[in-house]
Amino acid sequence: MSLLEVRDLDAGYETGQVLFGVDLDVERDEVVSLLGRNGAGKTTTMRSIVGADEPTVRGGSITFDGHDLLATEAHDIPRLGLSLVPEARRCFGDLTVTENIRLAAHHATNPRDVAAMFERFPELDDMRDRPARHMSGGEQQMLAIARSLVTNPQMILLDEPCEGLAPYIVRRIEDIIHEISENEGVTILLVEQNVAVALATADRHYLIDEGHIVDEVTTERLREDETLRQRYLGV
Amino acid sequence: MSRDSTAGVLERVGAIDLGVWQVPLGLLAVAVLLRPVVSHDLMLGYPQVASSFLIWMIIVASFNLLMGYTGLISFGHAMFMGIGTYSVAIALSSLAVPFLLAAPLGILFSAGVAYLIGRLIAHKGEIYFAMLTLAFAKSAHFVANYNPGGLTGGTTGLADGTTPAWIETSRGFTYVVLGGFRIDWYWAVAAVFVVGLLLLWQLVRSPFGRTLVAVRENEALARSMGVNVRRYKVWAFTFAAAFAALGGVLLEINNQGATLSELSIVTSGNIIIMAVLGGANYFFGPLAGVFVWMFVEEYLTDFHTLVLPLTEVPLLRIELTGVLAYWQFFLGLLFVVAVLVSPREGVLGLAKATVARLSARIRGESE
Amino acid sequence: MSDDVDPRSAALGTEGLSKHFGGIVAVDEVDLAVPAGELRAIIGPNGAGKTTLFNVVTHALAPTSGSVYLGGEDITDVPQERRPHLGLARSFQSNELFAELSVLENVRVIAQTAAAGTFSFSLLGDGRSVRAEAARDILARVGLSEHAATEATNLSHGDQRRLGIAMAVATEPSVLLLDEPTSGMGPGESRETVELVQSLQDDLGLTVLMIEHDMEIVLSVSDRITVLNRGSVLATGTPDEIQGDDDVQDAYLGGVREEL
Amino acid sequence: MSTSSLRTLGLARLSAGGAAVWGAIALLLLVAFAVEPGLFVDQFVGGLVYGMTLVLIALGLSIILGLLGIVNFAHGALFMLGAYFTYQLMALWGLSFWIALVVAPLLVGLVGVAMERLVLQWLYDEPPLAGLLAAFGLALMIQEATRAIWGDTPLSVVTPAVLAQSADLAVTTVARVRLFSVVVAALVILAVYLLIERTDFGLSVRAGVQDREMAGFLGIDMPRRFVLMFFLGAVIAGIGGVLQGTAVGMNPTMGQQYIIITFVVVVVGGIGSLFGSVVAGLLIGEAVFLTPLVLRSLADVTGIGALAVPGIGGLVPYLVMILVLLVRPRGLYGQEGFME
Repeated sequence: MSLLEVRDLDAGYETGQVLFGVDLDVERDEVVSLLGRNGAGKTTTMRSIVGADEPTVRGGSITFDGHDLLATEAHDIPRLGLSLVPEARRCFGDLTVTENIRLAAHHATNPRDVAAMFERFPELDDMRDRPARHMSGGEQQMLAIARSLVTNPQMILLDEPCEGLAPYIVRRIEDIIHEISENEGVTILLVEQNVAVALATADRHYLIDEGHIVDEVTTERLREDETLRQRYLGV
Repeated sequence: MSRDSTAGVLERVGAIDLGVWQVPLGLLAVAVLLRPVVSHDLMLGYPQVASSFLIWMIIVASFNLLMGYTGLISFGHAMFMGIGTYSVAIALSSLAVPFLLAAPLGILFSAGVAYLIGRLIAHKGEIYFAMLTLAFAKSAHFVANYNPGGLTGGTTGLADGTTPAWIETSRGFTYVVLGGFRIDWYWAVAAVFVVGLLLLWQLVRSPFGRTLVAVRENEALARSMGVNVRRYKVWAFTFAAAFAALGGVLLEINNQGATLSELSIVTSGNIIIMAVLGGANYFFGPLAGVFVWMFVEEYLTDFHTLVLPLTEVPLLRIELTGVLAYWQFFLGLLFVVAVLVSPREGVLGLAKATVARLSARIRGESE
Repeated sequence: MSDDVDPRSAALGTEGLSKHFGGIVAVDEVDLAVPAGELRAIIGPNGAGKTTLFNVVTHALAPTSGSVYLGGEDITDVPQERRPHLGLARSFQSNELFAELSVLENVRVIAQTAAAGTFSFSLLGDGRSVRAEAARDILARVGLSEHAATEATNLSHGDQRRLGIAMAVATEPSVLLLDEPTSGMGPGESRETVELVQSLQDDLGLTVLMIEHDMEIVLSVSDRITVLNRGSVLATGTPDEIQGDDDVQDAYLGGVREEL
Repeated sequence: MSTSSLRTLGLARLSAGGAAVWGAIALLLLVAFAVEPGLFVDQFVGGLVYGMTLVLIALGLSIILGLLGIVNFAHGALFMLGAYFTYQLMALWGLSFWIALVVAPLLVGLVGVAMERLVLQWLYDEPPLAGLLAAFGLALMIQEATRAIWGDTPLSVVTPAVLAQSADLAVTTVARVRLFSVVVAALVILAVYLLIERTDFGLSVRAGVQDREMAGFLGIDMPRRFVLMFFLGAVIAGIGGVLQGTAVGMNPTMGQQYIIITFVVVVVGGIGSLFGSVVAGLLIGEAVFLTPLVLRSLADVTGIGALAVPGIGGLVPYLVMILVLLVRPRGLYGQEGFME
């Protein structure tokens, strides 16, 4: 059985349905990307998986490591080993870097050592006591990943980690994705608009358009098939 | 259920659609029917309070111009009413200015104060606006209590010489005496009520009033589409104060004087409760709120003993004076329930929806 | 590649326009000059500052520095609510509506504002009939006539987007800023919306700036394209020029070429 | 409530104009002290007691507002219940003050939890107006219930013997119970500060104030924390009520009177800032008690009798608020964009 299984997921907001029968599977130790344009339903899929109040799930099932996520309270989901690095990072701006990480560790069942995270992310070490709001976008992204990693998750959902970041930071984040998947055995579902990041990091790609999974392709195929990219991703 | 869809249901079930006449006829009906209804034996049984009902309806409706139509919550609305009351009382008792001159001046003065305060605070965020109106209202209360120059009468308020010569009272009834005619005070109030609320209705249905609704719905959008949001708010605040003062002016004669309670924060709070209780979404909502509030107050505080099963066969006597003196507890409960169901619908919204649902069922429509 | 028109005489121009949030530079020294009648697409990756640019141009946010010109006039210090009356209108990325008003009323209130000014004491007459004809015409134009009496919040997503355009048009603009008018629409609906924009532009003689992420649409309809990246203008040019530009490919298209 | 708001304290941001104002105030206080030292100290202690009481109510109000976005108008009613529960425990059931000091706040806490579970929790996702109105109705209900149970007339309890005597402060004597109130209030404030700033529980609450949903994504059970914080806020207000009831007495409108001034405190301090609430509470408490004295001294010194406006103390909080908000639209330590 796959680590994460999404079956026939229908979800939406008050204004209308967004997801129509979404199916996706992520196997243990895989890096899988979910690609699509703005408004295609990527973030809605992510929010459905982690049990956010909005969108409302209207049908289908989501299973993680054998647990039915739709029957699990949102705040219990991280304890199953599924952690979210949300879009726009959402670090707690008034809390310091250490506090942000400590907070996450405190609410995990089997957390990693907080101090070890600073070895893992040396760029955060100098700014342990700095409020997150005074950090650059790239630094906040590191913090958001560290905050997730400290909970010692089986799987991380990464929602647009490279949005609005300078190319060299994008490279760094690509490297981090490689490291945590290969060296630390964390499974990753990556949501991206930036095809290059997905090509550089993921093994397999789901293409989502207008709330439907329209294709599931290998990195090879996505690299070569320009019409495919044109059609669903606008590149 | 929202306003338009409620109206839609009513239309579908064939409720009478009077179009543009609905509000004028409704106001007329309230003015004509209120006294006979409240003075009926099954209701309050005495007619004297009916004029107070109408006056408070004007005041609470003026508040709803702010809350219901513009989306501004003022915690100091009683101040503007009280300015009207005190202006007339001072003019009559100390300045020997006739009522017919004092009343419009009082209304203008109230509007002027509101305009200045509005210029200062109308653009503030919801909570800040509410708190600042409260602060100004407290200040007005302080001034009246301080009794500058002996004008406002301090804690005792003003009573002596505050009734114009053409007002007569006998056996609890008040009359307006003009030349040889003696008109019941209630009908004088009713006339002002109908005219005043028609003006208010025209205000909310005019292009100006529709823009206020747009401001309530989405301030940022209104601004980006070319609406000077701040000025609209200032003028809504000013007009609301003028109509509140109109009520205050009538209250002066009705209560024969001015008391500090007319400027108190508790009164402002009661105005909010009445508006919400009735249904801020509707023009007639505040009127319904005043009716419920005042009826419950008068009725329950008068109600002493519940005898079961019959007065003639008193098997069980329950002494209710002790409980019903605390009628505000039950109103508070009703209020909380109304807010939980829907903050802007009130009893009128609930009643409308219920009527619509019932008549739909009677006509055999499935929902 | 850049604009070759003087921003001070263009239909819409900016000079050195910047917006900083604390230490973050959201819009960085942007120079734009959009000649009258042009359909200009604004593209760029997420977070490039496209919407912030619109906010600064319309003064929803005060610029940190720089100037904005509308039809040759310096409007940098003109308050936000005055700008629609000078001919500058916008639609929003999210569906901004007067939720509890009917579709017709949404448009009518704005048509009435356009006719009467930023503030008007018109206390006489029925607000529901003033400018109702004009509003109906606009609804007919955008294809919302049948929904005129519907409460705006009950419209479908696509119709709400169209209502947003209708409201912007109701201000009687000369320059129209559209923020992702097709977002959340399917290809068919997107196509219709873009055709609607084009027909409005032709009929009303509008200058249009349109933020759009669908490259197919952008390449096929725009006269010229401005590419924003991290707050500043990366390139401006015709669709052909932009497609052939290596910088643009690198920054906006995520360096796919480099990977290939 | 955050470390950054603590950092904003400091004279560094005082402008020249601000310095002049504070200088003038200091001078006026000196004059008042010189004219009537005994009365000055008396009033100063009075202001301190009053200010501390305001802070105790403001803390809970501010926490609930920050965490849940609910303007809890009923918080003053909880304060009042603290006083009446004290009366019930001491005067009617004959228990000691020390038992009341512990039990009454806990009972108030339970009322607070009932309020949150039965009514307010349903309004978290509604616009702020709904919560405010519902709390308004709850306040009315509690007030009427109090009148029904304990009557309309003001009540008081017998001060325990240890606290009944006076303490000698050289220029005047002050009832010990008032000093005791100040000490207890200060300890409570310190405890709240430590809880919020130094514990993991406080850390999760601070996170929740900033981004409730994200805190949930990290595995924090926010609804449970809402209940706990509501309980805590109610307990603190209850402690204030016990102290007030013991030192001064109680009546059924005290909740209403105090909640309004407390809102003034929260707004002046800056919505969302616990630290601001503490500063503003003490500031307003002292201003209420010292302003009349200062004006009277000034009238004595200058010979202008009109300066001594009787009853001006009651108006001072509102004047302070109008001034502060016109100069600093977010209050003393308010955060940008909060509740605007």
